[in-house]
Amino acid sequence: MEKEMYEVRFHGRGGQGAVTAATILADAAFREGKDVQAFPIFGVERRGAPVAAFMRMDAKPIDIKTQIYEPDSVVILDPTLLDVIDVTKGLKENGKIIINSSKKATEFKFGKAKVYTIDATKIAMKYGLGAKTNPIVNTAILGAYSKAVGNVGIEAIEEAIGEKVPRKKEENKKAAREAYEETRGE
Amino acid sequence: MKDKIILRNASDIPPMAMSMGTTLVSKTGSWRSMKPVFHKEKCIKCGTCWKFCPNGSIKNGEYPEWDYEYCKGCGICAEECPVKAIEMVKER
Amino acid sequence: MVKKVIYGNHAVSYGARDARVEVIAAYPITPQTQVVELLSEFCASGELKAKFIKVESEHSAMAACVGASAAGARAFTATSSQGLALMHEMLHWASNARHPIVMANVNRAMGPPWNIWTDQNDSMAQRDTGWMQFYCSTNQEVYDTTLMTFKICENDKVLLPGMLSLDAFVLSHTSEVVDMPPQEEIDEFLPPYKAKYKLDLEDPRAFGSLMFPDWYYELKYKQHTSMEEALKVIEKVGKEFGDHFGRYYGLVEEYRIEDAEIILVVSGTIAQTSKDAVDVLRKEGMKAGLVRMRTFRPFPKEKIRKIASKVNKMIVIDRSISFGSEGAFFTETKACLYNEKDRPEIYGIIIGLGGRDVTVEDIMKIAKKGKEGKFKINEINWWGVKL
Amino acid sequence: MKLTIPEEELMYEGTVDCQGCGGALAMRYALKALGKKTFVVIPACCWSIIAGPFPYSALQVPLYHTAFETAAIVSSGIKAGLEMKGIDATVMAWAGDGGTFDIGIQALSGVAERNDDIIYVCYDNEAYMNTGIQRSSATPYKAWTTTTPRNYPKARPKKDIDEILVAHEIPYVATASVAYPEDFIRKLQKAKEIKGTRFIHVLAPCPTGWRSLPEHTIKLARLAVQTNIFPLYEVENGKYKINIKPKNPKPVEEYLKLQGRFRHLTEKDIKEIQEATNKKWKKLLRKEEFF
Repeated sequence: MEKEMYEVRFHGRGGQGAVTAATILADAAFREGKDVQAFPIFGVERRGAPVAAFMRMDAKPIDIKTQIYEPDSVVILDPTLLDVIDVTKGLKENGKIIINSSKKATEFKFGKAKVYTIDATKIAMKYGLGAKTNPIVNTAILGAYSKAVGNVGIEAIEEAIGEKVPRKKEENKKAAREAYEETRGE
Repeated sequence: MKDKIILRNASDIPPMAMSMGTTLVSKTGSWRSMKPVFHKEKCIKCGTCWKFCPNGSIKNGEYPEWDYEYCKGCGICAEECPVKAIEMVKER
Repeated sequence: MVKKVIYGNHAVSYGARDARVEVIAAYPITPQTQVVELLSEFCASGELKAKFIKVESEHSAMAACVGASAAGARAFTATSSQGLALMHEMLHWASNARHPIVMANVNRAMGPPWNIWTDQNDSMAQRDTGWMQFYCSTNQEVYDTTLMTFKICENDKVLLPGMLSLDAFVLSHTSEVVDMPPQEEIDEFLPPYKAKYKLDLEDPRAFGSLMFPDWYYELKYKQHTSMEEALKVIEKVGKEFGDHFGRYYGLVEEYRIEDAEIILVVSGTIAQTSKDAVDVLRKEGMKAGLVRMRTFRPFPKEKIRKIASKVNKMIVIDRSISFGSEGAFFTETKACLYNEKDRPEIYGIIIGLGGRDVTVEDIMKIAKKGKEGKFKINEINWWGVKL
Repeated sequence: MKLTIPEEELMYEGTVDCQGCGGALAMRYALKALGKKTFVVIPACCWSIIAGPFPYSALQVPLYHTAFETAAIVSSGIKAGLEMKGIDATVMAWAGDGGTFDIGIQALSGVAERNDDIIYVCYDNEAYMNTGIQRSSATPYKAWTTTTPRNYPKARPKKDIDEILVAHEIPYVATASVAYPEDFIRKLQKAKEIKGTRFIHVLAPCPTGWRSLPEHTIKLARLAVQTNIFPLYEVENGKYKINIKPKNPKPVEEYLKLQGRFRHLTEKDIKEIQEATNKKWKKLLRKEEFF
């Protein structure tokens, strides 16, 4: 089946804001004229447990209502998940992986996938997002997504943050922007 | 208000069970086997009988007046009358 | 006009807000909770001037709506699954007493075992309560249907409650773009509710008293007639909505059926996914079409007859099961065609119970198998069951 | 005549309550007390029938019949609707003991916890009388009903619904008896002026179910108070006040012996009931003293 739509999977832990990240990205893509969907993995979310969320965008209206099995890119909010789950499952050949990590992208190897890293935790702490034990990295990682994938602009993401983030809107926008500037690929 | 509501077909009834008349159509006086008979001479006009009638079938005047169209003949008025001015007698 | 990316659940809340509901009574249940959370915020902030009764159960939620509606107010609630089941008695009450209450039901499987994912067994179990039932397939439709349902229910010729259903998670927790018209335009489409029958100090009447067999039967006849009348009103309101806001709705949505040889009859989000399947099948050369069932009660019998008269094969896909019988849409579709001279062959498929995902590939395979006549004709076909 | 309660009648005659019905009398009083600006909500109970069959009504005020367990919450719904429509009126839920003590207690508890602005009156005839005298949790200890036969009468005491309502910290809880209409009406009128959930529990003898004489309805309702079996008291914002304290309480036997439902009681049973009554009365005196 030919696909013009673009699909993203987010991995995080309950409470880290993976679902919000998917929703903000959808909102941002919508601001650039796309039709969008964002949804959590249909399950019971518990704080700390691994969770996944999805975003689907297309220039044409989206009809499909299924879950996402073969994402074009994967965003990982919590690097500790890399040991726990197969984050590349279903990822398209030449897909992209964006990881919240202080390591260099070249230190990761996932087949033909192109890897990008950003120390979103450091950025989130710098802007006072979340608690020290549980920094909220979802806005920073979206800045990284924008740079890495390039199909949703950082300005639209900043606007979407203004709409969807209830508190510390400016700090979140700054975190996204800073991550955008700092993101490096392999 | 005592009139029976005449209904012929479905178009005469509202879409739900909404009342259109009052229970005064039902003459509960026919339930009586015993009838309260009033002895005016004994009455002290205390209002006790009027007060305790479950259905308000005793009307307030200078003296109590029984509404035999509805009075069911329970006998509370006779039982509660402090001066025994009311007597229950067999209906004929 | 505001376009927002919002959850299906929030589409319900915004719909209820923009319909200017006056009394809300609801009890939280997964996956409906966001509906009541956002409505609580609307009420707390004064954005919506309504009384929100935070009841202790769904039974009471519906009972409170019944009371509010009896007093002449526009009443709204939302629930799901077990909650809907608990309401059952009061669902009859709302309909029999002719209260135009609107309810959003997030279609969720019935337990045990606990399962919070989607299927339609919860709402199908309420088939005979006298509620109109609408099934949505996008968040936009959820919002629009909330508004339309009030207008349909409150129509003098209808005066019945209406339930709109949205699939658990696949709509309830999915963010999509929803276009919300300006309030003035909505007010024009949906003016305040003026109850024709209500509790009134000036004209005191009793409602719902004992009724003997001499008139109860006629009352049921009237209730049914109103339900039939609703078929016209639903179409009229759907058109009126389109004239106002540019999005038209009917009893069913017909998708590429003009020259179809085989038609899929589907509801909810599976129907939306099925559109993609039909597109691909068409590209591959199969003349497939889709009828998306928006309305289950009243059942759009004439509509189905008309559509069925032009095809040889129909496949009805149900996300519910009446144990010992079959899927609800399958039964109803067949039943309304039985006395037709030229009726198509009809297959009944059960799919996706308890939130099992239904993909484009599933639908394509079903259509192909149906075209080849490989389904059992006198039985239901369980799609994808692990045997 | 000398009248001690309001003269206005807001209940029509022609109702089909049994001869000597305490429940019918209680409604007559309630409407006198609350007046024309009252909405009445009746769940399944004797009053579903008494209020008149379609197309007739026994009340001169708006009346909504509702399902068994919903009197309290439907009243809240009506009140909310009226408030939205700018109508200021009293909404009174009018339920029997089954609809209050048993099947309706969940919704009633919800209403009381939220302190919804309604008056809830329970007319208590101590069993499911409308369905033909089956036990409820309001049925007294050792009483006969059709589901508690004489050789196996009710083994548990009457549920203390008033204390349950007091525990909800609502502004007003009161008991009443049809033998004391001035007291009952005063309580209703007081309740009318209070905002929030107000609960009034009125003992309404049922000659049919109690196996008593119709003319003894008032006598029994009075004896229930004079024996301390059914004390009259009110709890206003948590403060207890006993309205009638019999100087020399009558023995419970006087009350029990007039009722066929207690015909099977032994000397021991009566003694037991007397002791339980004394104990409960003492407890109430203490509550009045301390709260």
